[in-house]
Amino acid sequence: GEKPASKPAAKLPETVTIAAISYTYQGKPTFNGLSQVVINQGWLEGELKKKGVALNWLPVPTSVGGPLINEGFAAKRIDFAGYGDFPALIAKSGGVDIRAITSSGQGNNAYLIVRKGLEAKSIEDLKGKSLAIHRGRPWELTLAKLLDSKGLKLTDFKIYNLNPQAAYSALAAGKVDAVFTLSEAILQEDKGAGTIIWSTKSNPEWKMRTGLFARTEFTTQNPELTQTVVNAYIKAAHWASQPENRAAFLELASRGNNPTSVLERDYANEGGDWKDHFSPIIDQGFVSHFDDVSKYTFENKLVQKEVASRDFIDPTFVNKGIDELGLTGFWKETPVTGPVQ
Amino acid sequence: MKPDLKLILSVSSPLLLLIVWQAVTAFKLFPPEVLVSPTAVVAAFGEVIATGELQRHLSESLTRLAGGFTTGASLGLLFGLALALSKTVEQVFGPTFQALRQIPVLAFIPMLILLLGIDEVFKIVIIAKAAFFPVALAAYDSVKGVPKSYFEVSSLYRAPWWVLISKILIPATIPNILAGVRLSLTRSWLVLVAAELIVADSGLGQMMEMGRQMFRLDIVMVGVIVAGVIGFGLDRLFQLLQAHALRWKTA
Amino acid sequence: MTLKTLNLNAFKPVWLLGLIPPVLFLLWWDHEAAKGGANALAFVSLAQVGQALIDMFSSGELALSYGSSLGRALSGLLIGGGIGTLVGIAMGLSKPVEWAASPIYNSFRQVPILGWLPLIGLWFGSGDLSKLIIVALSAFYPTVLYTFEGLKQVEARLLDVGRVYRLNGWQTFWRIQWPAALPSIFTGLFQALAFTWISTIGVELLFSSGAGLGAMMQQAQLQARLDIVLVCILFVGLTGFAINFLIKRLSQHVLSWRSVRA
Amino acid sequence: MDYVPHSQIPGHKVKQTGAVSLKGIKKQFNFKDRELKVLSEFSLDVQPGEFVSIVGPSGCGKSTLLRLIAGLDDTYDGTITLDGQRVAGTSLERGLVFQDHRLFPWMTLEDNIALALTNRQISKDAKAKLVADHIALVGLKGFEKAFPHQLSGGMAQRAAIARSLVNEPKVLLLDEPFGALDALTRVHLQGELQRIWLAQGSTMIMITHDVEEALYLGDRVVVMQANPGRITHTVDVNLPHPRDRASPVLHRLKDEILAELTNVPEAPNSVVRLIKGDDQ
Amino acid sequence: MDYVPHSQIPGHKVKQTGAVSLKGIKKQFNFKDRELKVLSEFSLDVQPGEFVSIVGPSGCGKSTLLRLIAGLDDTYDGTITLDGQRVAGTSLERGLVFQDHRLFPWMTLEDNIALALTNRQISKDAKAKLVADHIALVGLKGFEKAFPHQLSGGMAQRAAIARSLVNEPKVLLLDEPFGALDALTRVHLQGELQRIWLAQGSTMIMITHDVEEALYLGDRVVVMQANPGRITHTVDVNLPHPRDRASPVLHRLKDEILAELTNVPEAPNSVVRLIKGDDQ
Ligand SMILES: Nc1ncnc2c1ncn2[C@@H]1O[C@H](COP(=O)(O)OP(=O)(O)OP(=O)(O)O)[C@@H](O)[C@H]1O
Ligand SMILES: Nc1ncnc2c1ncn2[C@@H]1O[C@H](COP(=O)(O)OP(=O)(O)OP(=O)(O)O)[C@@H](O)[C@H]1O
Ligand SMILES: O=[N+]([O-])[O-]
Ligand SMILES: [Mg+2]
Ligand SMILES: [Mg+2]
Repeated sequence: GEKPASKPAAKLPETVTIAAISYTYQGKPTFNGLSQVVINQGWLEGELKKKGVALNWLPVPTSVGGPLINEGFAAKRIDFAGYGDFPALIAKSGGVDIRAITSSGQGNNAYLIVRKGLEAKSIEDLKGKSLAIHRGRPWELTLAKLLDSKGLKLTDFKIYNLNPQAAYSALAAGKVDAVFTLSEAILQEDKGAGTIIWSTKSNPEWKMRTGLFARTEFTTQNPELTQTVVNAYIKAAHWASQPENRAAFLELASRGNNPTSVLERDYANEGGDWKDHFSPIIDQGFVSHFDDVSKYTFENKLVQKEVASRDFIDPTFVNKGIDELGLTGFWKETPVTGPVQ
Repeated sequence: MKPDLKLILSVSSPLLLLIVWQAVTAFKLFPPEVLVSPTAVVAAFGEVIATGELQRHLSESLTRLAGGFTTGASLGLLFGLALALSKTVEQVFGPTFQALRQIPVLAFIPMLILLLGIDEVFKIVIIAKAAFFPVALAAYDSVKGVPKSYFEVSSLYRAPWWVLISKILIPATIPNILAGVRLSLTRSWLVLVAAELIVADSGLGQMMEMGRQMFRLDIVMVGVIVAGVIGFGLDRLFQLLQAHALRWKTA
Repeated sequence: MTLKTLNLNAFKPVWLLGLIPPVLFLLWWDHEAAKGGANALAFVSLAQVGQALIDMFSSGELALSYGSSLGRALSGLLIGGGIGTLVGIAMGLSKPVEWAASPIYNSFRQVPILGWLPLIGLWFGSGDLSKLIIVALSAFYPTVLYTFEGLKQVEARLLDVGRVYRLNGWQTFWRIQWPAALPSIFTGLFQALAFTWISTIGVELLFSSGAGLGAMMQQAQLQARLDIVLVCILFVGLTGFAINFLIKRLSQHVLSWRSVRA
Repeated sequence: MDYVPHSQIPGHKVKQTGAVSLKGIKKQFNFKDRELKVLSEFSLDVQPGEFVSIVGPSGCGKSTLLRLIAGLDDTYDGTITLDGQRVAGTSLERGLVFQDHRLFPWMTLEDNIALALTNRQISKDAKAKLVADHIALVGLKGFEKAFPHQLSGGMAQRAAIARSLVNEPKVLLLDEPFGALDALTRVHLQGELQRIWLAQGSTMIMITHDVEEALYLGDRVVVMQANPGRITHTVDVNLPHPRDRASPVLHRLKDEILAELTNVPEAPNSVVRLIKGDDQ
Repeated sequence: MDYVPHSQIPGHKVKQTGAVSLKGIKKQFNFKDRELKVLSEFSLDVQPGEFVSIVGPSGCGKSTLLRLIAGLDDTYDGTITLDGQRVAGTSLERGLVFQDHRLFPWMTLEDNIALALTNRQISKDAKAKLVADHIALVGLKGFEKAFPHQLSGGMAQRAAIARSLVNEPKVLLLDEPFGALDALTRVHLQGELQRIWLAQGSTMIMITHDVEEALYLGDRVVVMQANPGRITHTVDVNLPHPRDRASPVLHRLKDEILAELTNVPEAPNSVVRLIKGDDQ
């Protein structure tokens, strides 16, 4: 896209701040996904140190991650953040100039779990029943797509706006008939609270996508630093993609909400290779996903301005990084090159 | 003379705040994405009123608040008095009361959902819990501080407990109890909004939370101001009550 | 403790009465837990809670989270309570300050904390400082209110005595107004204590994650680990109880001049 | 002097009840680290319908004694009975005028007095009438709606007297009821108190520092001394009521009592040296 | 009777200052909807070092008057001067013993008295000595650490007297200072007050209901009447100090004052009918 031609900063910033969804593990924050791998590898910190730049990680809890990161971007307190499609788009639409600079793989699965004892096999069976979802969270889009495909509308259900914690309690207590949520649904199923009747495994294209987002001002002023950060994430993705690192990665991930067994099942039966989960490549699928999100949020008046992908997605860093690191062709996706359409 | 200064000061201080706010945003000292200007808030205000959203959210919240707050505060008053007046009640319930009043009601939500479901009763119970404790504590603590001589006069005339409470203890402790009621209103608001975040489709809290999720800080500010103004109004009401109850001091 | 120092009278078993409600509650709890089914999810068995307590304790996780929440609550109480007392004093002693400050104070007080989050996040980041500010704010409100009320209720007949002996402003405050307001100020402190705990837990959910009972509880809920939630509740309650007890002792000592019912 | 039964005093109706008996009362306060013996082996028998005056030095335990009889304090040794029944807690049968007025600052004069009638099973109108009558009795007409802080010291004291009279207790305990009153009001209220006492046949125990008053009203005057509080002297006043204040008998008895009261081993010395004062 | 200058009374040192003058004082309270005229055209000149006693019926405005002189209330018409200077606000030169003791409940007896010395520029030791001396003066040795609620009524009143004496004001205003004291303590403290007055040459204005006391101590006794409060009579007592309480002059003056005090158009009637009482 066209960006204002601003000169690179003469001086490097003192710190680079990366925010990411995190969990508390043994009293300390553990980051979600690749961020923790980046930390563990220590490469980024070392590279930045050589340039006299400190690396600062900002852990944000999942429940308020979106708003916190958006506010941090707006206040220029953070430079990069790994988070979801929906909140990032909201920020962009609200005038916070950020853009997606890598993908974080195929995205997250969403699940539909129904309470014990309810004879429902599909979403259609839930018509007129109560369905809990946390409004405004990224997986609402997935639900919208599912409903759309079946010719259903939110108004066909008795919708309860519940946060996940409350939703699981209500499900267990039989106070709602179904919950639409993320992979914790597997855990709930294991605990006997209900049965999963649908997931994005049947429609991988509806998965919620996450990626690394950056403040545009920062990337234009510090392209080299940005490249370093992106390269670190690519290296982390490469590490995680190695089948021999699978167990180690799952162990890291299990420090979040879900035990390894659940993660295994979340990752299972998806076809393709293990490494597909981690591809940083921004491909056309990624771009069209954001087009969809943009359209949906605008049509549903969740945002006031429609965001054009070309202003919002910048594949140049990741493309250059893959090149620099000699990883061209390692992941199967076809990178978008040139301006995003 | 004096009342004039009072009026001037109490009107000018909020006004000054408003002017500073407008100035800060006009000079773009902070990014407009986060510190929205008063004019933007007024615009958002117009928007949510025009769509009827504000009215809907507000009436939902106020209904919940009215139910939960009045139940919680009045039960709190009774319980606090009982705790202060009866040794037995104090011995049996005192420790539990002191421990329980420190625990955020939000921590009990899973259990409450199990017991009460997720409909209005549940929300009202949560607010009632939040309203209960400040009033109970204020009543307990200030009745404990009532001079012995008042109890002696009352006991001399063998005033029944309701006379003791209504004619002696409440007047003697009204400033502190009302302060407790005012705090309990604050806390009810807080918990109401929190509860609406967790389990609701409507209400001021939901409006603010959605505003935040959707990065509409102008709408969040509308919520802030509406909550502040309503809280202030209710608070004024209590102050008037207090002035009425204390007229024996100045009459 | 030797037999000599063990004063048997001090061990009158009346305090055992205080155990009745918690014990009854636990019995009911275990009964519910034993029902199984949906109940088993919300009412974990006490054995499980005990096990969680042991696990969390031995992993050091509990101490870390607990210590960080306790530190936050106490420093918030100290800072918010301290500033609140000062502001309450200023409002209680000076009419113009009261007139100027009370509309702002009384409306800000009513704004749900959530409303401030974006602004506080913007100005102070989303780290420990912001958390501390919110916690301190929650202690600030009650202390202002009760300090102010306490000072306003000081009897004119006692102030007259100070005038007769020509006490200056400071002397009047320190010798008359402050002691007269102390009972009310202590009530404010008791209120503030609860508010700090509640906001400590709350704010750990709302800002950057890290050590803390609130964060731990939040995550445990998502993981459907009710046993961990209960251990956290237990610690919040017991700590509140203990701090309350200490402040009570202090107040009884400081307010020993009152002739109140035993 | 022999005791003249009240029934022989003209105009005095005596009830068969209202006998107060104190036996071996011991009372102490924990005062800092030491124990303060306030009453020691205190015994006194008051006949039904008798009027007993108590005089004694400041701090000798008079108020403490009345509090015990009123049932406001039960941490003492010994027994106190009313008509043979052990006194436990307060009762409407035993009224008390406190030394300090103890009006409730948030109640009007009227409401303060009406409080005493809370438990009286009579109509609202009758209550209002009683209250109004007693306000008039103590000369406070026109101040019905006044709050205590709007009353003078003597007016507040009178209000407290009205409050204690309004529900006609069988035994009335009065702690310096007329201390803050001017001579005229005092004489008037002494007369009223006597009139009520004669008409109701109630038992009265009154603390006063005015020996004349003690003699004018009392069937008996009890003289106390301090450290520990005890009875050192009892004077029977065998004169019919109402009495002639100028009676030589009363004068003689007054001298006797004053002699007893001033017969103290050591009075505090003048120890204050005056350090300022420009004319020293 | 001619006025005998104080300087001619043996033992009486008179300061050149301490003249209190009240001219045309009018004071009213807003009482409910009506105005209550409490003082009307009240004028009084007090010489330096004079002892003026004020007697008058309850509620006639005596306490109000002292509050005005003390400078606690400046909402009145007329002028009050001390040594020709208009009185504005309170001053350590004008001390006041309140009718109720007004000790601070949170201070020990000692601290309550020391409060009066807060602004006296003397050493800590000297302060402690003064406080201890005055506690002894009023006979409260041993109660230094007592809180007010641990004192008897008379003890609290004595503590209040000690507090007012301890900083030796030029003008001391006393509102029924001995009202709650027994005869012996009262005589003792009257003597002490007189001794201090004589030694310091201060001006004293004392309200009392005890006419004998007014005459025993006062150079002049001012008699007030109520509605509105005004001076109806002034009696000069031209006897040297200390006086003989049995002096026939004092007895004659007492009768004169009592006659004046009881000379009121209407005394409250006995209006209380006794509705209960089993023997009616
Ligand atoms: N704050 C007030 N508001 C209204 N009226 C008042 C107030 N203070 C005093 N009064 C009235 O003023 C009158 C005089 O009161 P004051 O206390 O001066 O009487 P006093 O002469 O000292 O009587 P006493 O001997 O009973 O103490 C009384 O009628 C009283 O009701
Ligand atoms: N609550 C208390 N704690 C400690 N000591 C007390 C308490 N109440 C009274 N006393 C002490 O008991 C003694 C008797 O007090 P009491 O009030 O009975 O005296 P009194 O005879 O009524 O004196 P007065 O004539 O001065 O009213 C005093 O020495 C007093 O200090
Ligand atoms: O209990 N509260 O969380 O207010
Ligand atoms: Mg007494
Ligand atoms: Mg008076």
